[in-house]
Amino acid sequence: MNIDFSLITTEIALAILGLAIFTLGLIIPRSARKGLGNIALLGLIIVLGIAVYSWPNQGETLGGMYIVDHFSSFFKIVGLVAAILVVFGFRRYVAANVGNYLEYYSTIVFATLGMIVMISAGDFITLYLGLELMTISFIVLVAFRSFDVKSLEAGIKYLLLAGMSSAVLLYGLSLVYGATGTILFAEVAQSIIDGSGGLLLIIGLVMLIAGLGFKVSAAPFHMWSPDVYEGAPTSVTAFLATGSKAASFAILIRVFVGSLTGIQEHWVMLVAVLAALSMLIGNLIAIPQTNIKRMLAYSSVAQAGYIMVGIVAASQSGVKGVMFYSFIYVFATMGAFTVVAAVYNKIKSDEIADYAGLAQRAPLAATVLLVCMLSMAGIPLLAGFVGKFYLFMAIVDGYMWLVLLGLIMSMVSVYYYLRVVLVMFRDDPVDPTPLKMETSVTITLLIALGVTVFLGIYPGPLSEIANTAAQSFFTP
Amino acid sequence: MTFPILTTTLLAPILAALIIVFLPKENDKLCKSVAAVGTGIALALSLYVYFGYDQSVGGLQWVDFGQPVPWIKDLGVTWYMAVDGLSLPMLLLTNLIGFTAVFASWNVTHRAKELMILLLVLIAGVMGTFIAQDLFIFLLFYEIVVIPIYIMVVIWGSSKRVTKEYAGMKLTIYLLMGSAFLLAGVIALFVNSVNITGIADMSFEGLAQVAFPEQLQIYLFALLLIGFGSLLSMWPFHSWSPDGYAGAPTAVSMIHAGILKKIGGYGLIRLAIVVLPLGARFWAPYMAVLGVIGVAYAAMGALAQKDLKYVVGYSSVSHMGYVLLGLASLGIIGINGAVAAMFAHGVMAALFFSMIGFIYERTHTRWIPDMGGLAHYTPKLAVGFMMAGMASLGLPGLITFIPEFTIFVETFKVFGLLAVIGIAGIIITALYVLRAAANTLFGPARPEFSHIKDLKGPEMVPLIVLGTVLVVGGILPSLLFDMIDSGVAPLLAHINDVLQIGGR
Amino acid sequence: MGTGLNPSYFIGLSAALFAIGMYGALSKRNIISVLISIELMLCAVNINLVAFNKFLTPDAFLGQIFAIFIITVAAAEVGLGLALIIAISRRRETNNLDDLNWLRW
Amino acid sequence: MVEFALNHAWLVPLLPALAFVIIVFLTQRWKRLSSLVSITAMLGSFVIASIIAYGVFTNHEFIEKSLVYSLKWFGMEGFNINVGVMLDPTSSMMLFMVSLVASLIQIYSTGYMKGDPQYSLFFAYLSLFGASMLGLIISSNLLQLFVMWELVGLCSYLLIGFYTFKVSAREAAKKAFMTTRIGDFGMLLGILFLQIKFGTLDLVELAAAIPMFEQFGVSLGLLTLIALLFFMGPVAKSGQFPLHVWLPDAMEGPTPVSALIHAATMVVAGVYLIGRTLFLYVQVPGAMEVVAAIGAFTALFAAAIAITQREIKRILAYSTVSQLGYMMLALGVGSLSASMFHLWTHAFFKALMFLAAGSVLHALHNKADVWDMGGLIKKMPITGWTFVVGGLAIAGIPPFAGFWSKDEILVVTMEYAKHGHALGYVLFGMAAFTAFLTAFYMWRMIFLTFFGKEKAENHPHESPWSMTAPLIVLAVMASIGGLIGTPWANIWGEWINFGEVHHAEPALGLMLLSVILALAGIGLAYTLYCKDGEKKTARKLAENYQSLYQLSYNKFYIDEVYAWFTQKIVDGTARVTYYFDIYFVDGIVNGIAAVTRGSGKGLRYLQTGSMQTYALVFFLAILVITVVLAFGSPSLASIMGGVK
Repeated sequence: MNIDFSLITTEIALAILGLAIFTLGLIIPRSARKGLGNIALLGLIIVLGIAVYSWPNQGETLGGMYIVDHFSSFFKIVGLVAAILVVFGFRRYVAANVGNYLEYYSTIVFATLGMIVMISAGDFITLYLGLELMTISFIVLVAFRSFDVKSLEAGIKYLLLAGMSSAVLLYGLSLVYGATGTILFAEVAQSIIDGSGGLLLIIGLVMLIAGLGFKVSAAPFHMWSPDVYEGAPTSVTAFLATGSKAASFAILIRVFVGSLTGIQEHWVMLVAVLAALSMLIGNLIAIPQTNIKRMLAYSSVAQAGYIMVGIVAASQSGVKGVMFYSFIYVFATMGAFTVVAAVYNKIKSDEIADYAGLAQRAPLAATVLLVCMLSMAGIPLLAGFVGKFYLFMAIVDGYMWLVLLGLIMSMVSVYYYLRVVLVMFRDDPVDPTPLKMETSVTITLLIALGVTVFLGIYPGPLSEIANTAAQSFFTP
Repeated sequence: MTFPILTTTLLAPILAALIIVFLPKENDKLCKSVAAVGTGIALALSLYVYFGYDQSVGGLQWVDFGQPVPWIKDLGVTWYMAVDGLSLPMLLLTNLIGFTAVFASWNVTHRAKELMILLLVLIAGVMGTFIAQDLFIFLLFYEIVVIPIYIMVVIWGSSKRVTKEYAGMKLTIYLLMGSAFLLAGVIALFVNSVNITGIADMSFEGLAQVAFPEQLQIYLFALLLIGFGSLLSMWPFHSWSPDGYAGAPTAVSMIHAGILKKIGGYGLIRLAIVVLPLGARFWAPYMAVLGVIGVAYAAMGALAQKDLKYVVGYSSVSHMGYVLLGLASLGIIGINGAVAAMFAHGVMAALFFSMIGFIYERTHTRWIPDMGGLAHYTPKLAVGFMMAGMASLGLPGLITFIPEFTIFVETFKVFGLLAVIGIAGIIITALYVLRAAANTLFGPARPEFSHIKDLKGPEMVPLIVLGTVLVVGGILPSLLFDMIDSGVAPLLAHINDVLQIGGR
Repeated sequence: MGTGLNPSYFIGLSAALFAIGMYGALSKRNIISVLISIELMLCAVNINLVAFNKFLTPDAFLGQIFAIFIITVAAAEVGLGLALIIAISRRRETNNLDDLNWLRW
Repeated sequence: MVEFALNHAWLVPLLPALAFVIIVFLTQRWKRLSSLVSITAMLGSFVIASIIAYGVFTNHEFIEKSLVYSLKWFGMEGFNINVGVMLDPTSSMMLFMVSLVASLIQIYSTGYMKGDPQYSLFFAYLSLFGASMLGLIISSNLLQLFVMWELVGLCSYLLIGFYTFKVSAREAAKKAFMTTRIGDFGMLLGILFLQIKFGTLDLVELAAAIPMFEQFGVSLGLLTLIALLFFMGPVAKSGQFPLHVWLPDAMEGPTPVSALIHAATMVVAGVYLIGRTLFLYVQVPGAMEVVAAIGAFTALFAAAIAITQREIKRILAYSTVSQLGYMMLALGVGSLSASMFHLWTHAFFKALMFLAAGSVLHALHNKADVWDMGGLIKKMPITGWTFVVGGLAIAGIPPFAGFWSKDEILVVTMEYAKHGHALGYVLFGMAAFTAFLTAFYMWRMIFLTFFGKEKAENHPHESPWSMTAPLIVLAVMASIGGLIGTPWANIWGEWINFGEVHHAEPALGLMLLSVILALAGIGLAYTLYCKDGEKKTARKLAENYQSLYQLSYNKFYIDEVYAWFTQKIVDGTARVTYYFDIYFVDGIVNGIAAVTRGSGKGLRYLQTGSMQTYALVFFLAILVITVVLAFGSPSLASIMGGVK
């Protein structure tokens, strides 16, 4: 079989970039390794350029094992954007708290590669490979601060739990394979339509949900995420919360909406329940948190719940909602975590209490944190509102209870976001010296702010793109 | 392609806010002046629009850019800024109160810069809801105001019976909860309209043309009623209001009681009643009952208060009960009255809160028993207080009487005895207002207040501007009513058509 | 194939193996044993794959290929795991999971 | 000129209104100037009013139809309100009377209020009152009239509480406003009924529409209800029982205010209003009887209180209440003419007596108890003799004004009785007895104040001319003002009537009766309070009939009942409501919040930090889901309503 390389240029370029950073890092002197960050940034931007440029290309290669359509391209771009922001916005944080640029940056790149491979996966094996490439890279990244026991604990927890989850996922895959006799999504879908099914398939389905739900940290498979988010370096947390989550959602859609549509009646309600559970648990437990990273972790569990709503719809509008939301979610989360990291750089603390008077010490940071959190809460004039609108639109007839729950829960989330706002804005700082933010951080913050607000006021273009992408998913 | 005067009006405060961002923190007088100019421009523009509106033609006028600008295609959202006789009074009210609110907080020196920025954002947000003729844009502005308010309350608020943190959080979360229901309703409304007509159109006009089945209307109207009702402090969704106002700084109390609540009533007309007439017809009796309960209950509550702000807080709940009653009548007279009452109460409440704010600044207390005889030291302030109070008890010759009377005319016809209970509210109102006034302003002069100064300079602005509106509106009600009627009449005509055809 | 084997045996076997692994993962306190239990679960998967391949698609080696991939990746994972365990025991003088609860609530 | 005045009658209220604005915004600083502005404006109104009166009373067309012109105030589909002017003999008479009395009292005030820090403000208020009162008189529309009605109420509130530092004044003002408010509530309902049933509030249209009320789907019962509701307004405003309680307290205000507002003008607005809407009442005899009964009862009741009061102004206040009762009675028995006639004469002699009383208080530095006075007539002759004139007038001694009007009322009551209303005889009896009491308590006061021997501690002195001049003018009016309505030449009745039959030949018997009653009252007062210096008999009577005396002296404890009702019932309910609000309604809100927070705190501890717990949850979840999906999926779906 002939391989159409034009379809996988992005992946190839990314792989080259990763290796290049690695080898380059080995040959240049330690002192010069600072530059690797810039190289990674540059490379990623180029790769993003390639990805955007190759938007028109669609098709399948490797005999259907690798699917390239607007849907996958969209999520690839999302992942790459996340990677770029991580590399750019956290440079000082990495320099100060992580070190070891060489492995760090190359691993970031490989994690990204894993994501986009997984996004394009057309069969179980590619799925598994991409997933594991991503996961293993992330384990490395999570445990990167090997001098910090918290980071190590997070790493080992992530390792073991991820191992179990992928074991479960694989078992599920094997069962589905057993039930349908194929590992290609397309053929799976076909054979289900042709009537293959039964208990085997159901159990496989459940295990798939568990395995992928773990990756998107959907309750009740979310329990790893707070610990890992808290323990991991903030940059990694940010990447974990955005890139990995978005990619996992892409594959979740690919597997369920794409290939298991035949047995919808079995999983739609299940996903709906999981979504509701994620909203509830995420938002409720976030309330009493005192560590901002941990709070954001729980809120990202809730966010997973919202995004899953789009899968419940199992329709084009639902998929479109998911895409739109994950795009804006990347910027909101990145903005928030960038602030967290930048503040940590100055005051060496992630405790919310220590954010007192931030509005006066670093107005921009405080504002961005406010805006990003509110966007996650879905307050209008911010992108999150539009995103939620699209998501809930998809399910409003038939799932009113879920819509109401989702909206009420997002208002609850405002409660704990506002507690941070309270500390930042009301209190007067212990020491009022202004916090000087680096240019890279400032720019990242401005980007996050700009995109969040702009898409909140004028979401037209993005929703058009998401629409076409969703269309391509259903009619290749 | 006409000049987008409404969008300009909307942007004036925003622009001022942006300017203030780059002003030095220390120079708070400058910040305030810029804010005053910004709101002043907005006020001037809205006055120009108000009196430039052609009532004989009616309908939506001053459409920005000449026609709706496509905004979000797949949702059929358009940037559709226009005004009719329903929006204009609200727009004018917003800018009146916004302008005066700046001066009401003239004496604030603690972090004045931030206060002004938030205030301007707030004003712009509220303005947007009234001029947007597109449901989605309306929603965008609908909630944005909540967050600035929270921040303002927790920074500049005051803790009395409840802490300002509690008050702010209650205000915010309560209203957001309400808006959750509203949002659910709106989403369902939109999706169903698409399912029925096949085309996505979010403009109020477009939605009004959709023929929703009666059951759906009833079910959606309930959601919208909860949403808008809680903002209108409809009983029993009112308990945020007194605490919220008590905790909030003067400017926020003014804007919140003056305008924000009115968004609830405005939305009920513009969206709920006009788009879902059958649902409205089903729920109208319940609305009326809730309205009457609100009137009597809140009036009684106000009677038991010792804190000035609580008195006004409860009284505003009670007045909104009248508005709800008027809306529930679903008749042209009643709805005209309700809209006019919203305008009138806005002016009155704003004046009341600004005066109370000044009193609090001077005496550092709002506890009525601790006051008395203030009229001896601050006659001007007393005048303002009395005007607001008299307006609040619906004294003829002030702007509040005719609207209330108009509401009574319709509701008395439609609901009979129920309305009588509501009308009886005017007695209780008189009682608590007169008590508050008497115990605050009159009686023997207290030596401990001998040092306090009367209103002067910028502090006079709220009294002058709002007081003038109170009197002029009272003497020439047609200024207000002709405008409102020109806006409400066509809507009512539409509703009646639907009720004829769709009804039974 | 003449043998009287049918898939259900293999499914049962793999299920048992998976369950054992799961039990180990849940009960063992030593990190390494947990790691090993996870390997057991993966083995269960492999058995499944190979068996299904045998019965469903004898001519295409989907299952085998998949299994090989899994084994490889698992190896990498274990390597990483051991590295982490070493690092941990350096910092916290323990390889007992119960001691790793600094991150919680 | 006359034409101009008739067609610009709105100038009459406008001038004082302008004066108010000018004083408030411009001349407040200069006291003299302010009073000058106010008086000039009022005199201007008086001039115009006189011209109007001349124009009206010289043109017989006005007897039949009144001059009306109006313009749109505001309106909408099905609800239009025009404001305008309605001129007929009644209104032009009122215009003349009010503007005259008001001018005199303003002049008087320049002397009385001299040196008061809020001098200018006082005149501003007076002007505002003048404006709204005159506006009320010429109103052609019930809503317009109601607006003015409330405005005069506001002025009365402001002026009663004019001495803001006095707690008593503050409370009295509040009481006045609240009491009238209750009346206004009923009146508002009445107006609403009219608007709803007859679709208009224009007096002319209503007058045309109401006689054929059946055509508007209004039953007689409903019309009666409307009339009675509407009557609540006048009951409160004109201090009729049981809403009379505010009027005596209203004497806390400066004396000119008492004279102007609470004797001559505002309090008679209620009577005037009923007169204006008599076309409604004649349709409903039931309501008419209520009006008459309440009027008669009030007259007697107030008189019974007045006989024991000690404060000079209180006595006058109760006499006002009682006289207002007369007017109501006259209306109730259907005689617009008699009632308006008494209104007219009463305005003069009551204003006169109040001003005289004010002059006394001024001289005695606000010592108000009549028992502390005596022999003042020597020191302040003008005040004293004018007061006596007033006394004669109110007691009903011919030829003083009061005699003619009171006699008229007695006559019409008797006729009412003769026309087959048994109730009429009772009313007549009450009215007659009241006449006796009136003469008695008035002269009791006069004897105690001006005659007998002087009290040493008092150093009275005659008041300045600015105060005495108005007294003289009013005295003149009080003496001759009634001559236009004598039974022999009843010019009044011919102009001002509601088509009622007025008796051709004078009823000499009744005249005699009323004179005898008056003389008896005066004589009794003389024997008790003047002949014997120590007034032993008087005191003995008081002691022998202690209970009765207390009952009367404490105004039959009506105020106490009201106070109890407000403090216990109303405030009690209010407090209950409030606690219900913060503990129940708000309790639910806070409860939900607490539950949310609490559940968050609780769930948090699932996150034990031990990785194996997480794994356990993970696998358990899988197990549960598998079981549910494999065996219960459809039912689950149906429960959650997951239908697509």
